[in-house]
Amino acid sequence: MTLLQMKGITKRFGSLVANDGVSLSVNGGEIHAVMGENGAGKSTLMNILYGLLKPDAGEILIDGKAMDFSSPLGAIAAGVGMVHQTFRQFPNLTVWENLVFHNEPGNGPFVSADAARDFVRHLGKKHGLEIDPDSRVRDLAVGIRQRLEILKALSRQARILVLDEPTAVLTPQERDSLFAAMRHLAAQGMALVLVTHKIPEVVAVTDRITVMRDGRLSGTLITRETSEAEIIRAMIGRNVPPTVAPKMTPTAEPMLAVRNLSVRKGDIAVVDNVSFDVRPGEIVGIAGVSGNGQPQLISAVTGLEAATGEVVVAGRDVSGLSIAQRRSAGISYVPEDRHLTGTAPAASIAENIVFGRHRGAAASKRGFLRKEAIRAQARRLIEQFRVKAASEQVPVGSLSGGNMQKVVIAREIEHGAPLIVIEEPTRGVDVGAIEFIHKTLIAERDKGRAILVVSSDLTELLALSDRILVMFEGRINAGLTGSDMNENTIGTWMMGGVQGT
Amino acid sequence: KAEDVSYVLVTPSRIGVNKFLGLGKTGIEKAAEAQGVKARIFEGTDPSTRRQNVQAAIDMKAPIVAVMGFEFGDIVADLAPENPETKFVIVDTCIPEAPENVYCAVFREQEAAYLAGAEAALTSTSKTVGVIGALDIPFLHRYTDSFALGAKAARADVNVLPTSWIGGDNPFQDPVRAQTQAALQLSNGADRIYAVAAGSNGGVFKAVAEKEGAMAIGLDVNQCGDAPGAILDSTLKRVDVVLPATIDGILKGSAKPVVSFGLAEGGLQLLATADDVASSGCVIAGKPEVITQIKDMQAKIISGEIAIPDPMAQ
Amino acid sequence: MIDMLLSQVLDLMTPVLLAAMAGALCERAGVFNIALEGKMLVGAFVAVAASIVFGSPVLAVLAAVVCTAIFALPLALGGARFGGDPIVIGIGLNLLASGLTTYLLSALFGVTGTLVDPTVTALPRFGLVALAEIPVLGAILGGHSALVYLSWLLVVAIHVYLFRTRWGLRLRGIGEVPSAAAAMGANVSRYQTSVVVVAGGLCGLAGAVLALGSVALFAENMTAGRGWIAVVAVMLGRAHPFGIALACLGFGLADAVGLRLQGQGLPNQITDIAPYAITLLAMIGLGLRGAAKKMRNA
Amino acid sequence: MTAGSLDTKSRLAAILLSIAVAVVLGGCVVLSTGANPLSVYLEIVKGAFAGRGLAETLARCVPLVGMALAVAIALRAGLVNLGGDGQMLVGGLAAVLVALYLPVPGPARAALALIAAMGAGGLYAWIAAILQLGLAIPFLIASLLMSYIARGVTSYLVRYPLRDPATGMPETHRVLSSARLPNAILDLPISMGMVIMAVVAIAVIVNDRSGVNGFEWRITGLNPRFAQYSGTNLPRQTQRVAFLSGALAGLAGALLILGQQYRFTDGALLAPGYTWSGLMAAVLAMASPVATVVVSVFFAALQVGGFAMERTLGLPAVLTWVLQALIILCLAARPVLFRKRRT
Ligand SMILES: Nc1ncnc2c1ncn2[C@@H]1O[C@H](COP(=O)(O)OP(=O)(O)OP(=O)(O)O)[C@@H](O)[C@H]1O
Ligand SMILES: Nc1ncnc2c1ncn2[C@@H]1O[C@H](COP(=O)(O)OP(=O)(O)OP(=O)(O)O)[C@@H](O)[C@H]1O
Ligand SMILES: [Mg+2]
Ligand SMILES: [Mg+2]
Repeated sequence: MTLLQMKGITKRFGSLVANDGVSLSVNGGEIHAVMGENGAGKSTLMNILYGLLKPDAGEILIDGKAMDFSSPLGAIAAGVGMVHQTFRQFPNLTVWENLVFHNEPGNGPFVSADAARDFVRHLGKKHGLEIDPDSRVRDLAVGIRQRLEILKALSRQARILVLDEPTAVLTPQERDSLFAAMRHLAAQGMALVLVTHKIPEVVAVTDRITVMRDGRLSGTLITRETSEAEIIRAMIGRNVPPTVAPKMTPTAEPMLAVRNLSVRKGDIAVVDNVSFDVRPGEIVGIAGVSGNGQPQLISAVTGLEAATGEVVVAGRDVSGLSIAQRRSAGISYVPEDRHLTGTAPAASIAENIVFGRHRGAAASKRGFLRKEAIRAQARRLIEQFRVKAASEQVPVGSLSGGNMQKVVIAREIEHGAPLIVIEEPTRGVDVGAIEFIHKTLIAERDKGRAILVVSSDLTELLALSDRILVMFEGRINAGLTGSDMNENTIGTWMMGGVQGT
Repeated sequence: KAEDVSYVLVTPSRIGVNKFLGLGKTGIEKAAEAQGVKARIFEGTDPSTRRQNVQAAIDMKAPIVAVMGFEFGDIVADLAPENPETKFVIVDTCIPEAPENVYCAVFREQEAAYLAGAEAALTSTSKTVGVIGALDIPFLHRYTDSFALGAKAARADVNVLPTSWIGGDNPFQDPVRAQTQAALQLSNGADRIYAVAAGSNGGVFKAVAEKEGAMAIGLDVNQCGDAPGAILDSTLKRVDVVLPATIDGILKGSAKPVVSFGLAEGGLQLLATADDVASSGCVIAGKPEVITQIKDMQAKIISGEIAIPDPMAQ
Repeated sequence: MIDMLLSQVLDLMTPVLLAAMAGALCERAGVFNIALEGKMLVGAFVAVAASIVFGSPVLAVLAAVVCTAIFALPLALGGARFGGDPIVIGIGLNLLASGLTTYLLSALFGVTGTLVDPTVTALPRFGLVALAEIPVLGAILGGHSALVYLSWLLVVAIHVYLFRTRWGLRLRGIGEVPSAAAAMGANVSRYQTSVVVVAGGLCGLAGAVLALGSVALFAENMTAGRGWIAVVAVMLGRAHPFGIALACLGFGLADAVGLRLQGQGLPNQITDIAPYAITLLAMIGLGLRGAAKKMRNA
Repeated sequence: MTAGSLDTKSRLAAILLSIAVAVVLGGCVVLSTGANPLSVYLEIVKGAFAGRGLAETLARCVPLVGMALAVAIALRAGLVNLGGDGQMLVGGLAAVLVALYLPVPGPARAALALIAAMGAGGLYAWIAAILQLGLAIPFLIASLLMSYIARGVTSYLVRYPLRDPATGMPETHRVLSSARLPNAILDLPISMGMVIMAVVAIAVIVNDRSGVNGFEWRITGLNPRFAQYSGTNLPRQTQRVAFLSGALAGLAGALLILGQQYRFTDGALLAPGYTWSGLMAAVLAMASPVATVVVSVFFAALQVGGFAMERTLGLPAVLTWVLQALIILCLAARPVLFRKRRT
């Protein structure tokens, strides 16, 4: 039976039609995927369902009854839960405070902290998503914060659960346990809507797929009866062959040489005596369960974080140098979080692209910006990287995630630095853009650049890397090449490498 | 034609802040009325608005422009030479090498303050007196230092507490801080306090009113009604008399460029020595023996037998 | 001597403490409240005016609370509900308060400067009977107006509200990430608006204490910067009720000690800055310790 | 370079609309006192721009624009400078010391006094920046607290060691005419202060729009993490911006003293509340230098016109405050008027 029905939903932002008469129906007990390119209108549709946006036209039916949500409050009351793509959390509050917010256990006006903690533990155990209820959210790793986000939705006794790209930051293990939880919930009669760009996940876990394209419904597929290629075609109107590039084992002098690198937080070494090389013409991937020191390792290499040990770039010891000096020594860096670190969202595309090299001769003259040159460069990169944007002058923050990512990558590749350090190259990015970004990175490798990639997406690591290093508890405990580079082996090493080896 | 002519008074701050400025307002109104012209009052708040106001008064061809306070010293010095047909009256300060169209009326506040100190000492039972000033500016030392001098002169064994300054963000209008200061002086034994704190005086009065036997002396106008029974006396500064008189003198051509007013000229007065002290509401009215002593002292000051130094000149 | 000092500190700091609590609530709700000074002034004016009209201190305090809450509406609606800039609205309100009270003073009562009226009585003072027995403590804690005791109860109450109740939790969340709070179903603008209004009432209370706590009169701009001290106290206390209370206590103490140092011949220009200088020095001290700790860890 | 032109237009419309609302509201207040709102507004406009009014408005612009830009450049880079009062005071004091006591010829004294003022104001703000960087005391708090300290110390200095005993005020001696800034250039009512401030304003605007430094500061203000990741040396930048902001405040103080007051009088620099008016202007203008200058000029005109109106109509002085407050509140509330556009 149909639990949720959205009919003829239309939503405009100014002249842009984000949703154009979209319909969606989801049954109880069903896991339903919503797919589409970046900017296709998925988040908009889900925000309407959750009462965050008001549709210009169309209706929402739950259990056949027409709903009119003016706020998330109404949606929550009607049994809609949502795991947002961007975390909606309070970093300075504790996990339990975040979880019971607006739904607090306790007597009268008082919140019972103990009841709330028990609730967190209980819920975590039940769904295999355990978190310490008393830690501050700001201290948590991204993966754990994602876990909290899912728990939050589960805690509201939602009958319809929307997950907007929930797996983007999860490790395979975390992802699998999430899927198990999702199946469990579906079995209890819930309707689950999964927004994602990852086709294997869709194939693995969903029952039906609604595909969107340019704000319109492009088709509804039954997962069992369809294929990856068909889904992709519905999404972007063409086939995307999987990226296969021959693996390389260059022997040139290392472009990046890391020696005995350690980062301490209090008494704990979050990066513990790590050494490795990246050579020109190779892509080295770093795998690991989140919370094992990958971001700190990258920060130590790029100079965002203080560390002991040695970092040598192109033969030059950059250990004591500032970020700017390391950049000019030859590091380019695509950070994990494009909103928080990778861009100034309120500034224009052109400004974001030039920033960091605005003092160079191409961008400025005697202390003044060469605005036309800067814009021309931005226009060229927008074209080259196929960024969907009205012009180079629109704020980067108004781009969809995939396009924003392309801007960051374009900017960093444009540096021409011999070493590219890149975190989560395609998080939240659609298949078309993933293909493009992967091809671009491989092309850069073939031009002789050294590339260091951190990704929580193993498929991506396997597709890109010539060599994979696995991090566990701050150390690199495996360096895998050739036939050792497969999900099983990597997964084992990610868990510490005890069983089965 | 007469309706278009105005005498203008320019004050350094909003009139409400200080009773003294209110006296100036009365004074200019009296002078204007006597000549059948209008009186205008321009209230400034800061150096540039003060200057603008004086300039505006000149521009509107006011024959008499009176200004009150030290704040106008530089302004009049700059503007008077350029505008010889306007007559300037400065209250409280004179400018060196003043042009002919500038008249100044200064007061010897130290004389009245001296008497206030004597009176406080003579009536004190705790043999301790104090004074509270708004802000530690040289001018106010005429009151505070001379008060101490007078107290000591009247009674050698009297203890004069160090002057308390209100300070803070709004010294002339902070009764709460004034009350705290006064309470502190009272707890240090003072039972007579001279309140030299303009709009903050209310706090001093409140503090003495709450303490049995303690009394305050008011400033510039008769403040005895503000806390009946708790105000011993007030020192008066008769700007309301001096200003019209000076203007009258200017019109008659008899005014001198520099006139100093003290007890002798009736420019300053301790209410105790006034003829109508009985109806003043001041506590001192009931102490004729002290009044006699004070009058005696006043006579000596007027005759020059007692010389009171000007604290500002030091 | 010391007991009188501490007793004075309690009296002096109460208006600042109440205003700072108002500031803390707004800060927690994510509305920067820079209008404490103006709101306190309105409270002081209304308290004295109402005292003349009604002749009852209780009604006077109530009127101050209600009117100041209303006066806070522009900040509540403009700043909290409709996304105006709270700093600009706050400065505007300060200006308005100063102009309006001065204007009403002459329009309603025909006076400028200071409004004294025999019918205005100070708030009654209580000696806490049980405390009066104890030698020093009795002198410190006894004999204050009810609002002095109330202000300390309020510190505890606001702490409990913020950190123990569901509404406090929601408020903290709203102040931190309003969009997240909205997504969880909290009505952000309603919380913010009502908190700013309640804070207005608290400022009214602060003004009432200032005007009626002991002096029982109103003088133009008599708040004399106390609202700004409250703003600083909110920052120093990091919007934490106990931290703020401590900051206010420190300010009050430094101020009272400053008054006494004047008596020892220190120029008042220097004693006036004691509260700020001591605060800054204390922060530098803490900062140095923090920096040293970091060094040791690195 | 952001797609701002369209936005600027609607922002301008919003500002005009809110001024209109304020004018109507203010008119009601005026009516309630029995006066004629039209003549009140006419007198304000005349007072601000007609005859001597224009020169006075421009003169008031000098410190106001200075203080507003001081806040704006810091705000642009993400620093909230609440210490303008203190920076202005130390700047003013440094200026007057050089102008009074440095044994060089007059005009050189004036020039050196300006430089000293900028150095002193800048250093004073720089210390607050160091406190933030080194000891984690937020710049906003440090600068504010240091303001109070500057007030006390300068007050003490001019009351005692530096006092001119010839006056009854706590103030220094008067700066000699030769060391003052000329008040009329080429017989026009344009003072040296105005010229200097205009040059500074243009420099700030150009730097913000086209300078590499301005670009860097602006991006830092938008997202310091991004700026840092892109290679900006944040601590150094914070120090520089703080210094420049303080230097501007110090310059404003010096221009007041060398161009208008000629001596350092306790309280005189702060009495008109330039710091708060400036903060207000900068925040209203969302730290855009051009808008900051425009809003400051508007405030200066409003204040000068208000005083003139008060004089000619003899209305209660506080009415001007109330009017100003209403205009500010309406300006701040413009999102209310334009709230439809947000959803
Ligand atoms: N508040 C808004 N104002 C203006 N345009 C918007 C707004 N929200 C979304 N859009 C636009 O609507 C379109 C659809 O956006 P939406 O976020 O729904 O895409 P999406 O399918 O979720 O993309 P992604 O895969 O990147 O998450 C995009 O072009 C986006 O720029
Ligand atoms: N002011 C705005 N103008 C135009 N578009 C906007 C604006 N604000 C938000 N958007 C759009 O809203 C959409 C929804 O934001 P959301 O947080 O879901 O990001 P996203 O595009 O899905 O990116 P990501 O995958 O990086 O999170 C974005 O695609 C963005 O284009
Ligand atoms: Mg999306
Ligand atoms: Mg996305």
